[in-house]
Amino acid sequence: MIPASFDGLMPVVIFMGLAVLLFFGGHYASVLLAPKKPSHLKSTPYECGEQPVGSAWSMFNVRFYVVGLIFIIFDVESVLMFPVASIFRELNDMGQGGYALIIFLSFISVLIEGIAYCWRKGDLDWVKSFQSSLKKETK
Amino acid sequence: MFIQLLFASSATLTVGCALGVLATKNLMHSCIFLLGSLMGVAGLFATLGADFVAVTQIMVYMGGVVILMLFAVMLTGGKDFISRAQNLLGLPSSMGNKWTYSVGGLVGLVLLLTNIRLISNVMNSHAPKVIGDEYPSTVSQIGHLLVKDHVLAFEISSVLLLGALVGAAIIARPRKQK
Amino acid sequence: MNQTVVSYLSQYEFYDTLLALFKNNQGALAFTIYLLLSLAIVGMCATIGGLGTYAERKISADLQARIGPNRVGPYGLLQMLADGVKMMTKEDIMPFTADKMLFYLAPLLCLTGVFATLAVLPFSGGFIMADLNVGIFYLVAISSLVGVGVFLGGYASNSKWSMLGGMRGASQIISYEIPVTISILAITLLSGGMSFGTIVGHQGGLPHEWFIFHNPFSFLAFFVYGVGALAETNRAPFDLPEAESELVSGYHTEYTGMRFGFFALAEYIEVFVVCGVAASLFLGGYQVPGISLDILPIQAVQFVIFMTKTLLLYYVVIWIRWTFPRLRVDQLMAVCWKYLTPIAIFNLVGCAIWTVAFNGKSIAELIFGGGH
Amino acid sequence: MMSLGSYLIISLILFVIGLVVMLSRKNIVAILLGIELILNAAALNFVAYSRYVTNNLDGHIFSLFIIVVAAAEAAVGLAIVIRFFQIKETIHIDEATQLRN
Repeated sequence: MIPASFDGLMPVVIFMGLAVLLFFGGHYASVLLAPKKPSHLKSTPYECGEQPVGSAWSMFNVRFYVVGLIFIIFDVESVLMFPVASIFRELNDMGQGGYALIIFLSFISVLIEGIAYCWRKGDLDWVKSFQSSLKKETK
Repeated sequence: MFIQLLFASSATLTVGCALGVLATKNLMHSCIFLLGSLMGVAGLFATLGADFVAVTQIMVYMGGVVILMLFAVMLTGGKDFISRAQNLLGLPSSMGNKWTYSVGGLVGLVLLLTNIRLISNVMNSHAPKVIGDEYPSTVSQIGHLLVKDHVLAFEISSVLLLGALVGAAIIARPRKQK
Repeated sequence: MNQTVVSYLSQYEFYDTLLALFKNNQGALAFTIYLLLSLAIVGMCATIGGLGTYAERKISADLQARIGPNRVGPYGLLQMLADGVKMMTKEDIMPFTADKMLFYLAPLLCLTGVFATLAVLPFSGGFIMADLNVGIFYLVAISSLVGVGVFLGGYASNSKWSMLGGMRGASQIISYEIPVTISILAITLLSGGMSFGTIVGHQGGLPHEWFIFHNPFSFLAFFVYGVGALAETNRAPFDLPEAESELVSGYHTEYTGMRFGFFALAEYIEVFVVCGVAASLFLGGYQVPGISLDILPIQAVQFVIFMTKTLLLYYVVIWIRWTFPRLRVDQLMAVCWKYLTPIAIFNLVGCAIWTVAFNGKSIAELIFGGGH
Repeated sequence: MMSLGSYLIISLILFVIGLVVMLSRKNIVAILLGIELILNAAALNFVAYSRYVTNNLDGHIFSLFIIVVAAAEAAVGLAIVIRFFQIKETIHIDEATQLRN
């Protein structure tokens, strides 16, 4: 059999290397084949044919950040749940299913509190004023 | 052989991109260099046989923290993040001239040598074990540790995350201008 | 232990003759096998990606009672080659206001994130490049590079359309990662392992042995995963980051020629990967009904079964695209956070309770009484 | 080449670079980048010791929780940065002189 030092890391690295190779190969092919007639007008950012006004790197609404914030907390919680979930069945077979279930559920219940809080406070609404006005109309 | 190559490339990526974080003045580029550096650290974890920690590193940092930082950069004034008055390595000139750097460097060197001298005794008495090439699966062991030995840390971390979520949501919530 | 395609092949005799050819250098032989098979998989996936664009047009034409591409080659089959050549011979334009380094880097990130997922995709019992024991978790993690790539593509162009598309795309991709991850967590819980070998090994060839019909919660989880995966790959009806009618072309508005081609290729391969994951997590993967032998011809049958399931799902994805209208941004976020995520958490809790209550048995085993 | 010492040296370099980033930058987000580098150096040390010295997985658990705490810290820190920017219209660290308002 194969020594374990050749375990799954090698294909992962090879695939990443292939992506890089394909990227540079494609660039090289396009350098060889593509025409090169640069002009100032061609390389202006597209703004429906008008002269671009200002830079696009301007400020954005905070709600993007709030979405990212909720995401990262849930992401980390799911990361912590993965090893416990993968031995859950094993624990159940060992007769410790109840114990595992209590641990797992108490962990998830905190997660649910988080999403319930954000829901209650309206962080999950994308456009607050719009939705509240809709509710008023329907009332 | 392959593992050594992986180690060398990951170490290069880690250190090189960390230097990039230090040297570049554009904050967006800094974030991307940080991504490269953290990816290198993930590779180093993989060479240490810590497959679960490596993938966690990729998942939390690459998918989460870096995106959050990119968002934060965008939310705090777009392009206006190029800092002024820096010399080599991105250090601001207010931090000192060549004399401060050379004296500080000397002191640091002396301290480093002293520390190595001190630590080498400990290192020799607890000689590292000879490590074979085997990389056993860590996932189920980590799972067992999380539900047995470290169950308190596991549960409390969820409370910590809840606190972080609530606190950060309160701070960052858009509010009306007075 | 991680099983790989090399360790699978090494149980046959021809491996030893190959090893003798390589002067007993295990590393070189393993590298050669990996490299050749990787090239084969990448070639196959690129072809599937190219055929995806063709199938997309043909199926949309079919649904709208048109003919679709029929000029290049028989039935227009060579359309994808024509597209590829066209991509390569287009001029590469970069906006002069762009952030040059990040503009180069963005397609590479997308491409790397998608290609790296191919390493753990289980094409058959032996033909899985690396059956990592963190398999599915690794796949979820590494595909989040695509989100960074999309954001950077939008940012670096310094065009307003791109910037809007990039912000939307990044927030959409990260949001929908949560229900997808939690659904996968439910399957991990049922199968008791994260590697694809374990997950597929716990299912059988016939539908009642699949995880989708394991219990009511996993049935729901399949749909949560499906919707979330559609959104993660920016497919319609969740194609807000590249909505033509609102944002011109979204985050790749400023990309031309080959660089645009990389974005498109990454997207189509990602759809294929997502379908493959759905097939192997919920629909039994490569399992052949009624046969438990492990010989080389069986591998070919398993490969065919896996590809059939995956391509059928691919067809469904295209079908959905031409059937449903696009969502609005606030609806998009509401679907993710107010419907999918709570349902996914509910499924996870349900699966956990089911596992403890019925000792991990599926519905079919409970009704017909089967071994554990 | 692969030994405990080389991992420790990489971790040391990472830590020092993170420290310099933290000390030298005036931009709050850049300071958070430095903190991430420092935390990663610590996590790398834990895993390296876990493989070469103690031979059990407690080090992995430690670095797992380091990553968790780092994510929480980044979330809260960046939220404070954004709030600070909304009040002061800048993210220069020297402007942060008041505890209230």
